[in-house]
Amino acid sequence: MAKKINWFKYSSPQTFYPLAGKMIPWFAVAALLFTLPGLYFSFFVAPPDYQQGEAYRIMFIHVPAAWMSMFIYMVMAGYAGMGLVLNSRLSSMMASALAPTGAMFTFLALWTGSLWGKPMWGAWWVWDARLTSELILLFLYIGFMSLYAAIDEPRRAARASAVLALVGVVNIPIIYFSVKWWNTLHQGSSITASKGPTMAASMFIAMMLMAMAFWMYTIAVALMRVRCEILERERHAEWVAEAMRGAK
Amino acid sequence: MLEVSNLECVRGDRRLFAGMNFSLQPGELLHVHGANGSGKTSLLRMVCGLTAPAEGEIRWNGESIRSLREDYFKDVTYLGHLGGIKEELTALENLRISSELAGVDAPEDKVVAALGKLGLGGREDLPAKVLSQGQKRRVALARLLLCNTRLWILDEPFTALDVAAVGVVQDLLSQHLHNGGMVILTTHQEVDIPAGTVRRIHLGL
Amino acid sequence: MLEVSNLECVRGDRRLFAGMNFSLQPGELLHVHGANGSGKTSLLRMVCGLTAPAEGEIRWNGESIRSLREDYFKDVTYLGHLGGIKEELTALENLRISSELAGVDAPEDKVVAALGKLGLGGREDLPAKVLSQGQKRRVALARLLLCNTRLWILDEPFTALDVAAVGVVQDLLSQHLHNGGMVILTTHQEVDIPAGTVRRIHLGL
Amino acid sequence: MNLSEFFAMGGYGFYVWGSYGVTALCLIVEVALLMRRKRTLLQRLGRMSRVTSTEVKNEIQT
Amino acid sequence: MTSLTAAFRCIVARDITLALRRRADVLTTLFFFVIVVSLFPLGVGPEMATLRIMAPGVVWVAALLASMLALERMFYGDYRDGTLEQMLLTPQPLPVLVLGKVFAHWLVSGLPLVLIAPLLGVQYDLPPEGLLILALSLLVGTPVLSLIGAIGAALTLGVRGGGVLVSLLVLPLYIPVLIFGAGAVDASMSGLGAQAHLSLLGAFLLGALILAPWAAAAALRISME
Amino acid sequence: MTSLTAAFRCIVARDITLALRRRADVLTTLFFFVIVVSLFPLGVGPEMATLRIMAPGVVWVAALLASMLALERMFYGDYRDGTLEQMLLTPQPLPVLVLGKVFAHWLVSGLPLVLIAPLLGVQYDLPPEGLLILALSLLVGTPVLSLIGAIGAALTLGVRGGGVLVSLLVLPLYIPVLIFGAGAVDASMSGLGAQAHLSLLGAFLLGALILAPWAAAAALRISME
Ligand code: HEM
Ligand SMILES: Nc1ncnc2c1ncn2[C@@H]1O[C@H](COP(=O)(O)OP(=O)(O)OP(=O)(O)O)[C@@H](O)[C@H]1O
Ligand SMILES: Nc1ncnc2c1ncn2[C@@H]1O[C@H](COP(=O)(O)OP(=O)(O)OP(=O)(O)O)[C@@H](O)[C@H]1O
Ligand SMILES: [Mg+2]
Ligand SMILES: [Mg+2]
Repeated sequence: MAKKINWFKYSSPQTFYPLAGKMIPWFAVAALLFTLPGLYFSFFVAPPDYQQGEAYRIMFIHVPAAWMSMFIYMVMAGYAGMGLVLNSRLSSMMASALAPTGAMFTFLALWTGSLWGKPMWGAWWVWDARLTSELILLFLYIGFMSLYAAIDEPRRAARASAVLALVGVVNIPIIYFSVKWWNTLHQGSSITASKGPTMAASMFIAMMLMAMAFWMYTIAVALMRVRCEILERERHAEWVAEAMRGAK
Repeated sequence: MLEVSNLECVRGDRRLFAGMNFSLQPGELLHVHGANGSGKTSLLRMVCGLTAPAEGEIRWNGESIRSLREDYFKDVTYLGHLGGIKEELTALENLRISSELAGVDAPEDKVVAALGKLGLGGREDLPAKVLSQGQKRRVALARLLLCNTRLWILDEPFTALDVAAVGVVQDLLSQHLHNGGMVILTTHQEVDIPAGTVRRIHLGL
Repeated sequence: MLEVSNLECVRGDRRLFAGMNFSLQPGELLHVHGANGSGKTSLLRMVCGLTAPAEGEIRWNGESIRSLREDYFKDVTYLGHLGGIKEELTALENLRISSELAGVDAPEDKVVAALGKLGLGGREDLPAKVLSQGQKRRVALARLLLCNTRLWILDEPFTALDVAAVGVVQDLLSQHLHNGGMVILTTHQEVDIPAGTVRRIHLGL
Repeated sequence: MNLSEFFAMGGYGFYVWGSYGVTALCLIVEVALLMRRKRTLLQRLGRMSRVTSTEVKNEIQT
Repeated sequence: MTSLTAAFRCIVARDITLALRRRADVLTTLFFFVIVVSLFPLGVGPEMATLRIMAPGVVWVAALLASMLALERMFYGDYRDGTLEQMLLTPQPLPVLVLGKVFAHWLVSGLPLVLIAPLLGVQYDLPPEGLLILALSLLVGTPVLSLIGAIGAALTLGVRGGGVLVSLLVLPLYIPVLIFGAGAVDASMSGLGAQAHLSLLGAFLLGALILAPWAAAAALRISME
Repeated sequence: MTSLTAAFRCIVARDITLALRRRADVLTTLFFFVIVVSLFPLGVGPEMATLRIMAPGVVWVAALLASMLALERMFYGDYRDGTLEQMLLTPQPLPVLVLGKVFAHWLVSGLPLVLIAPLLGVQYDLPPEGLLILALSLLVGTPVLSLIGAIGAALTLGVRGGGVLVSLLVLPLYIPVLIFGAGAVDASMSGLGAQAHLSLLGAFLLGALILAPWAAAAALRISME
């Protein structure tokens, strides 16, 4: 029982709210600190591709955005599942705080992908397995947010959309392995755990820097959003009223 | 047997009740009182496990109903605002199916007898949708004769019933209490149960 | 004013009643009695012109209601088992729209006052679907305060209402009768209307 | 490398800058929207906290 | 007269408020239309030549299906909660109310299709001329679908399995609209001019406007017995 | 164990009786499917070569739409009249009851499509080989649609604008089934063999059978709060 109380202390919105407030600036600064060298490497250090010329520089945001779209979904589903099983409010708030950012990165992956596809494949869009599954991912995010918005009772909304998020997890491996399983237009993974990167070191560094920048950005934004969410859902709680009065 | 402790119910922005405690022993009837919108239906749905309470706990034989789940449902019959009657099925079919799902054996003659007792003799084979409002309600109530559960949770069982039917249901309740059953009910009408202990809760201001 | 002659009602294979005659004068209330399924709802729907009778005629001020149509509807308010409340609209919107369609002028403050009288003050802007059963019924009944028709046809107006609301509705009926209105209603509860003449019809065996 | 060459991106300027531009726009807009949401929320809650919360307490009864 | 327009306006406003209140419901029809039109390339394959030939047919069939599915919502909600019953008992002439409901229904479920169709046509690589005629034919054709549909919806209210019945009743009357609607686009694309087709659609609309409200009103009275 | 199969059988029997009682409701789905497939030649024109290319896509899109529309009926009726509430309170494990409902729903709304699809394929001049694979792919694919759909239907019960939402939630998960289903027929017609596609569909079916009843049961409990 004592352990339980301890656990709930850290996961209680009331204690998390000020903590999140303190963490936001750090992550925001970190995001900026990764972005600047990231952009420098992407445009000035990495050499032009011998086949694609300069167009391949889209990769430095396309690939991190595509990664983020999948990572965020997994993290979101994890939080949602935790909220469902442990009935902890903060977890479901984190899940709904991550969704819009995840949807945005999915959109960016699609957008940058089709801007890249036009010069490379000659088409904005093809019905390739990876492209289609990424589109499906966007729909999953939108579905998650719409379901959440359509239910008035916040607790029920959180639980229902958690079920949806968990069901949608099956799509992630499909996206990831789609290039492996089917011969498609889209290129396969060039970075694998077993073999390491198969590209120029400077390209790899640029990509990693941009990915880190996106990560830091995501954390900062999610914390901001979860703070709003906490205030909105707990607006009748005593501590919120006190915090407001204190802020005056 | 049934213990409710520190129960809280929140609907929308409104806290309907909080810190509610009561317990119910065999042979007791709990009459939940209160004005329209005071939260009676909400309370009953919590007690039968359809809604999770915002706060507090409900225990059956000492165990939380959340963990008992199906084992609790074995002992409970709930009758809500909605009767749970399929309009396309006949009264007979409705009752046979609900009995089978509840895991009790309900041979046809027993069901026909139950319907007869509620004044629906000769109407067993009409689809429920042509029945009048009160007759539909009677079909729903006939379930009480067929189940053999210990806790009955009845949300306004007397609406739409005529005087004769109200009498039949009151007898039914008396007998159930006499046999050591428990009842929780809401109604805006007067209840008159000779046997058993009647306790009251009043919701709202 | 309202005359019913030789009315017959057939539902499915069953003749619910036949050869029914009655008439209703200003200031009179007709209480239609009968067991569940005896045909009360069917009678009321005929009188307000929703169903055509199998036999017989209904006249309003000497003219058949079939030929009067819209002119008859101007004088009638019907409240059925279904309240005619849109779940998505708020109580306020529901009443304003139904008044407008009924051709009466219902400014917002009047509607708010009517809702307040029925104990729904402060809940005017909730969508009807979150209201409790009794509260929905109250919204439907608030129409009676806004319409200025002479004949009210009410099918079990008291179901789901708590004691306070029943009192309000009874006052409303008294006043309507006092002003020379007419009422036809069914209910299984006791009615206690001080003013006006109360007449009864018993349907069924 | 001069500036116009840099912006031309070897003929792929539209595609490359289209990608980077929209990405930057999305990130900035998201942050701006969040700041606005927080501001209006704080205003609303501030107003609420000044109105004493008696109403809620009145409804707690058993 | 003024009371008639007041009643008409009241019904239209009411139904639009309702539609906006459950916004998703409005979007259903639109979303359905977009899905039907966009799923085809997924199933059929991405060849532009084939897609262009299919385009007018696919869009019109999708519009027809979308309006057929939306029919269910025209009266059923009101029937279910007793407001239709109340509407029959108002001192307003029923055909006016019906016309109001049909108009609101079209605004909510037909007009969005008309507006989005050109966008979908682009997916199928239609020429600008074709897009214009597509939108125009839908603008004249979809109200006809709603009007005819109202009769079917009213007749099948509360009838066992209204769903198929309504399609069975309504479809034969829809097919001419489909043929002339898709025909208009085809004709304009093959350089024949869509004039003739469009004026025929206009004639359909006029006829439906005059007859359908009465027929639907009569059907409603019968259904509510 | 026996009580489980008894409950399963009871639910299936109940839902099939209900479906037969309002027979028209069953026919709706089938009729819709037939209409969608048959309207296309009307809108697109009668060239056999085009039609043959379109065939697998059109049939599969129609099947997908038909099952999506039928979803609404899976739980809504029971929700509306309170029988679902009662089902949640029976001492039977809910996933078993859900599986029963899904099975009955498929028997009534999926199986007929499978049986009639070859007939419709003939309209489009598919070769016998193609017809067989079409029916086979539908036989394996439509239960997956029903199973996935059950989750969506359960999640959106009683939610504002359930209609679109259910399509929005369910469609992303349907698309792979569509691609592999239509792909199987295409592959067999182009001589590549449909083996791979069909076994993937089989794998989807297995996965859905294991996961969907639990997810849908959880969703139902949440929706009834
Ligand atoms: C709308 C179109 C596109 C979408 C939705 C899309 C989606 C994705 C996704 C989800 C990933 C991450 C998967 C992984 O980590 O393995 C990815 C990676 C990648 N994409 Fe795209 N893509 C699109 C277009 C393109 C185009 C046109 C190109 C280049 C011609 C391209 C090149 C790449 C590359 C090089 C990677 C990195 C693969 C790796 O090294 O792991 N993508 N894309
Ligand atoms: N989303 C919401 N926002 C505000 N109030 C709500 C919301 N949902 C429900 N309520 C309120 O909660 C109460 C529901 O009460 P409940 O249905 O339990 O009442 P009841 O005691 O059964 O009443 P009745 O006697 O009329 O059946 C109502 O007062 C209703 O107005
Ligand atoms: N198709 C049919 N076949 C046989 N009987 C039918 C059919 N349709 C209706 N009935 C009978 O007609 C009667 C309908 O009565 P009605 O609804 O008017 O009753 P009521 O007096 O309002 O009852 P309540 O008090 O329960 O509201 C019922 O007895 C019903 O069984
Ligand atoms: Mg209640
Ligand atoms: Mg009645």
